[in-house]
Amino acid sequence: MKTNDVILQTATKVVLFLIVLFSVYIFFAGHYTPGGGFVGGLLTSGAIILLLLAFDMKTVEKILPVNYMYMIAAGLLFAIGTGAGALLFNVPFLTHAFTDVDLPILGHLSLHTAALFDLGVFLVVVGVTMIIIKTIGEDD
Amino acid sequence: MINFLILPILIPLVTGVLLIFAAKHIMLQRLIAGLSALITVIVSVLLVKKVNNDGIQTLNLSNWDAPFGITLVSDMLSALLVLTTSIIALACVIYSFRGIDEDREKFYFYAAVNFLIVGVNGAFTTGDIFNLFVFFEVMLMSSYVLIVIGGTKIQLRESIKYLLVNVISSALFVIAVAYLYSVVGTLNMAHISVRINEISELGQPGIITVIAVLFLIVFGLKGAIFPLFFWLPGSYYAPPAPVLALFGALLTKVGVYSIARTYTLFFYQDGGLIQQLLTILAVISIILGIIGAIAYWDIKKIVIYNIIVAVGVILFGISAMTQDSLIGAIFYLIHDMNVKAALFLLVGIMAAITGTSDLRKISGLIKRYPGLGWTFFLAALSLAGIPPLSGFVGKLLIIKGGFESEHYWGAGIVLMSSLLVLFSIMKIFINGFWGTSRDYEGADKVSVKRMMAAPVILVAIAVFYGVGSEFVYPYISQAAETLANPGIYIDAVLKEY
Amino acid sequence: MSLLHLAIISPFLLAILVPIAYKLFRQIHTGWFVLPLPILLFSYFISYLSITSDQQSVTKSFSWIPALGIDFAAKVDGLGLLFALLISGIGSLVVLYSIYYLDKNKEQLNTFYVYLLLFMGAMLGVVLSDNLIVLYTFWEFTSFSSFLLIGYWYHREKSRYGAQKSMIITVFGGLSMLGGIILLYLMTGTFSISEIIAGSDEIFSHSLFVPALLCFLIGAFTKSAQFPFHIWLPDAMEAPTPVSAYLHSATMVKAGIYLVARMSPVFAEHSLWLWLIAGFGITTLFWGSFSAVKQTDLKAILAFSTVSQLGMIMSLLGIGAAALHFETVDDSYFTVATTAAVFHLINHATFKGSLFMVAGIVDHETGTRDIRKLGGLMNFMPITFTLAVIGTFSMAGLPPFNGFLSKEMFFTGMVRVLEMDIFNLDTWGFLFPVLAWVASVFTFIYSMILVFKTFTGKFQPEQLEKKPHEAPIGMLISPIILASLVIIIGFFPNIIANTLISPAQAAIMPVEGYVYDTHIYFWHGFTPELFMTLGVITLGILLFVTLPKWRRVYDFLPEKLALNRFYDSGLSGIQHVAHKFTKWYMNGSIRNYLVYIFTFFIITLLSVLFLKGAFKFDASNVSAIRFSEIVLALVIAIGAITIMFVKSRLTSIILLGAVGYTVALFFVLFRAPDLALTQLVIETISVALFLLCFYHLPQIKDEERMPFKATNAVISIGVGLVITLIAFSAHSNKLFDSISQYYIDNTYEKAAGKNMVNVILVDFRGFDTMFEITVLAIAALGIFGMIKLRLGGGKKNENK
Amino acid sequence: MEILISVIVGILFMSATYLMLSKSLLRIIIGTAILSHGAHLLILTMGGLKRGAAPLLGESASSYSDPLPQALILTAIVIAFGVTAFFLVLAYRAYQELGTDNMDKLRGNEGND
Repeated sequence: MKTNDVILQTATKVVLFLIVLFSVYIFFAGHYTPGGGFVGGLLTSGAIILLLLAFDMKTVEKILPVNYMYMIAAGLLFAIGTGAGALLFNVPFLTHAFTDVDLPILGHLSLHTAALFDLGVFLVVVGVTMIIIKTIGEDD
Repeated sequence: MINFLILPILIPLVTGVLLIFAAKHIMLQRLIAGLSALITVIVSVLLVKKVNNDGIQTLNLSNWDAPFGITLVSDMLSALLVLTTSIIALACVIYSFRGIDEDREKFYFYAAVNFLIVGVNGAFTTGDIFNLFVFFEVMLMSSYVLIVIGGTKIQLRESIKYLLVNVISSALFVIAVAYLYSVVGTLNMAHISVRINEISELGQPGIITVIAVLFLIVFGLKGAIFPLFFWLPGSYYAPPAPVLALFGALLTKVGVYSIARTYTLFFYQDGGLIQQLLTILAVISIILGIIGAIAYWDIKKIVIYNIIVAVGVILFGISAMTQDSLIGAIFYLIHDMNVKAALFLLVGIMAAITGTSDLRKISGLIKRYPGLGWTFFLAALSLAGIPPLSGFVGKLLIIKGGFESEHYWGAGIVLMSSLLVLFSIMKIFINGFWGTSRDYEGADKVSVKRMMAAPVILVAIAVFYGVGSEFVYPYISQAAETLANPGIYIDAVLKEY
Repeated sequence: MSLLHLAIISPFLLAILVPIAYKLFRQIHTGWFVLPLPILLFSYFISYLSITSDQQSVTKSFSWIPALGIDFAAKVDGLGLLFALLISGIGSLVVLYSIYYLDKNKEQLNTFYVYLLLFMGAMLGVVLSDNLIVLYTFWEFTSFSSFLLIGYWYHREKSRYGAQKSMIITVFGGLSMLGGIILLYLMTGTFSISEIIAGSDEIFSHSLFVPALLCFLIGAFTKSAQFPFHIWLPDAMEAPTPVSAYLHSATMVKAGIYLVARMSPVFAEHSLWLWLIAGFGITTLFWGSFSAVKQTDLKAILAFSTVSQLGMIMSLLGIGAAALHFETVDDSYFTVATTAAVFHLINHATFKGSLFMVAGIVDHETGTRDIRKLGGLMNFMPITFTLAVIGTFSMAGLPPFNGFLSKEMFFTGMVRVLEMDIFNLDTWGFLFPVLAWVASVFTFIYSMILVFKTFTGKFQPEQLEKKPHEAPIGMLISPIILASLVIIIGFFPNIIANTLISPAQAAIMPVEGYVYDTHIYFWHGFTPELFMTLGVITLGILLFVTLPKWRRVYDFLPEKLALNRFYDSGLSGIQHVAHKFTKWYMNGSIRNYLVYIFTFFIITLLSVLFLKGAFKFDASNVSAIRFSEIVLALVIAIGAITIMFVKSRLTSIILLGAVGYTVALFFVLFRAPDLALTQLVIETISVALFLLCFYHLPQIKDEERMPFKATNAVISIGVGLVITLIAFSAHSNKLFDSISQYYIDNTYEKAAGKNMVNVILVDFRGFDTMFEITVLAIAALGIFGMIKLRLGGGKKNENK
Repeated sequence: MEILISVIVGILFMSATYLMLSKSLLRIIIGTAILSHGAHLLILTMGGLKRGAAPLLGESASSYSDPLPQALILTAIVIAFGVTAFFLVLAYRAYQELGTDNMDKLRGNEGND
């Protein structure tokens, strides 16, 4: 899927940036408005796929030198770890904690372990989607 | 530690993830997988002890009170099944060190095994009907991976069938949960029971019965009862021995467990219709299973069809619904998981030595492999329920319960099924181990002694389980008591409800 | 655990040590390590005689599974002890004999003695257990140890066949007996034989009584090779001869006799019991003796002889049971039959044991057991010949041997059947003495064949593999001891009358406060029995001499016994039919499987839906429909229906996408923004995947035939219908409020979120989510492995 | 509305069943995809449709639609996605290895005689 279309590539970069931005927003907003780890992760991988379509596999690998299998494992560890943290405090597994903090510059923030959990979800979703696309893509 | 009961799920889960990182290092993988399986066994033993001492263990995940969050429940039944699963997992992992090719090991074999155990232990432990679905999916997805890994022709072909049937059953599971949710508005299993109980004073509403039958179909597809078992013999034929052992020992039993759980917890007030249906299906499963078992001259097929027989026997015990028959069913369930795993591993060794699973091409193995032969002999007798080995007490109680509930024909068929089970399995012994010994190509490459470790452990357990029934009995009867009195389960989960 | 228990399990313990001894001392025949045990056991059991002679018993109990009422209760009474003595006594002789019979350099002695010890222990367990489950356990043990013994020369086809046959038939009987045990338990609430006997009056009229009785009889008949289950016994002769001597003279086959005797106090009140036992026994007696005459293999003659003799003992037990039925134990009118049964049991063990050993010696020294090749051996093996004469004459019922005495008593018992007035026995009862007499004639004939065809007549050295000579003395000791017993008991029967026979009788027919006193007379005067014996001898001699002339009678019968053929063809037929049948419905076609599954789905659900009156249609609780929704519904319906008929793969995938996107739009309409978002993205990726994977696949061909399509259509419509109908009913049956209100109330307060769906996903039901991503991760592992690992060796199919 | 959607779900199941009974692997997989669409719609319907605002707090609604079924569906969708992806790749590999996508030719009879 090699293509040298400069316009497409430039456009892709712009769109990619937008999508990633959007997906990050979606990811963080998830607790309050529609979104969350899934959608965020899917959108991000959508962006990477777009990158794949615009450039070739090698280029993308150069830009994003990620072992997606490890990414999946790391995501899972994140999610499990968030839950397993509860084991240390002898509260039920996956018990979340949250607190509101006021930071000087960022202002009012809600720190929530659920967000860490959702990050795990995000990583797994990106990793899985990429693994699927990549392995099939490489096989062709 | 209140989180104790989640450990048999969590340990394999973390192990599975770690094994992804260790994919390229086979020795490291074996080390991690073996150690973790061993730890899981120890933890499960402790869990059984804890349940025995302190009663049913529950864990409200994320600290939300039942029925709003997901609750894990370890009653004795679940704890025992978790223990059995862990032991079988350990045996299969040990066996795999020698019994599976390195290529498969590199491609996440151990990780998939661990995830499978996550799913199975989770299904045994969860107290939430939708969460049960999720664990089913974990288990199934791992089984898809295990059945197809290696990518040989037969594996690919049978995987398609296996996948298709299970996709359908999953979809049916989802709609069954949807219907149930529509009627009772909750997902926590204890809470469902309470609510169904509330409306069943004047008899269980028809819609609940319909949903019950739908659940029976869903779990029956997993548990391989008549007429939902067609997929099983072909699919189980495809994967290598340790995978087959895991499947044969665990997967169908999860279906059986789910039937036992839901039918004793939710759907017990139906006034006989479903029970009758269950009895009939169980008996037909036994008959067709036996017919299949005596039909073939293929060692794998013979044992595979015996899975269906066992499922029928256990379900018959559950459907008879007397205290004896429930105890017997649980006795038999655990026995069968253990001894099926042993048999599949032994059959795997036979196939590894001879390079075939066609009994007509095998003979005289006992001359060179007496240990294998006698281990097999014991396992075969266990399977047929010959006292004092492990199958006996369970079968005795099931038959007793069957007679008590006046299912004379059914109980008689269960009784006589032992004969044909014995015939089918001794056919392997008589023809495969006896007879003139032959030379097999490549037999020298097989390290039989090392592969024997796992089945020997399992058969030793079978012997102990039978001879030492007295030690096991209190646990099993405690497990059956929860089934017979759903109130115990409900009180444990919904403490203040 | 008492010494008695230790005695019972000592053979098992020794069995563990045997292989070690075999390995360590290869030069010493392993039998020498085994021999002391049965001798020790025999002397140990002798010490119990003082107790049982007073017709008392000892019980020692040991908890095994008390939770289920299963205790290892060992009870020694007259009956049990008699058998225990036979088992250990004959056991000692057999082991001694085997030491000379089996070559230590050629045979696998370790396995042989392990099997033999297992068998010995199992038999002791059977006869000394007072708990039915324990008895059953040992019972099955005897089945399997004899299976192993019969299959000892496992490379022989016939050994395997015989082993399998005996296993199938005896295990069948064992299971049936287990059924009977469970039925008895349901009636009495105990597995203890003593307790059951004590309470047997109360269960007599129970509806399960007769089924239990039948179950026990099947167990006993199979084990004791009663017609028509006797077919396994001749094939069991494939075992080494010491084994045959052991199993078929004194032990295995007598377990069935033991069972009948043991359970008589429970069941004998019912006339069915005595009628069936006596009837089957006499039939077996006749058939066995009749068949024995035509055999040409020494061991085959002995095998059928055993069948016949067992039938005789069995029928005697049946008639003796009449004493219990009529409650006339004390007048010895019918009890004489029981006395005869016990007496003959002992006698049979002695003469049959020695005859098997004689046959073994002949086989061992000449290399054949075929009487057509044998003859004239008298001069070469005089001692063996003498032993054979003693054994066969006793078997034929000739004085002064012990067989004569019990045969006389047997006739007495048979004649007395005429006096019974149950089951039309007053009319048909005469058959018993007649059959008994005819069978005795045949018994006489085959006994004569056995001894005279082998030892007299023409010597044919060219037919023999070896040059015959007398057996070594070691091999002769055991049969000599047995033959001496034949004579001693023949002359002094009363040695055992009140030490062994009466105590056994007291156990078979216990009557409170009644003490049996047996006295055996040599001379009864000119009774009908005596004339019957004379008749047997006269006609027997006549027929034996003229045997070649009437032997053709047997040619009219099919070459192979019909029953045997029934077993063989039955077994292979079952397997054949099973194979055909299973292959027919398990044909590997997933479509067929799905048709079965869906049909079951439709039929059961529909019938339950209407049988239970569950169908309900309540439109009052539904929300309004807007126009846009109708449009969407139409789109999705048309999409779903069109896709069924589309042939192009691209169109199919596009239509699938259309359906998916419409679902997403529904989610929007139904206030599920998260779902809509997710569905949209996932649908996009899925469609991309579909396109990617199916780029290489061929076009869909329309190759389905019309009937197929019709079935498919019917089933699909059925499935859709069922789903919809249940949906109506479930929706119309909303019986409770959902627990969801809790989430609505607490999402912000307790979980600090505003998007309820997301909060449920990561918090309330975060556990689900954790495993849902696990599923995804596993899928990724699988996909990766599937593409990268190809053990099948298949290459990419580039050109298709 | 629930009635209409129930009918739609029925149609989806019908179509899915029909497709799964056909011989072409592609159609079968499409069938399973439609099957899960049907199941997901059914969950939503069974939770009750349109009883209030979207389950997002802060829209000052008096009532909200049931959030629980939505969460369940989300889980189910993701799982179904994983399964479908797996199935697709399996079909792709099976076609490569076995050279056909016709289920009739994929019966197999190992150990069947």
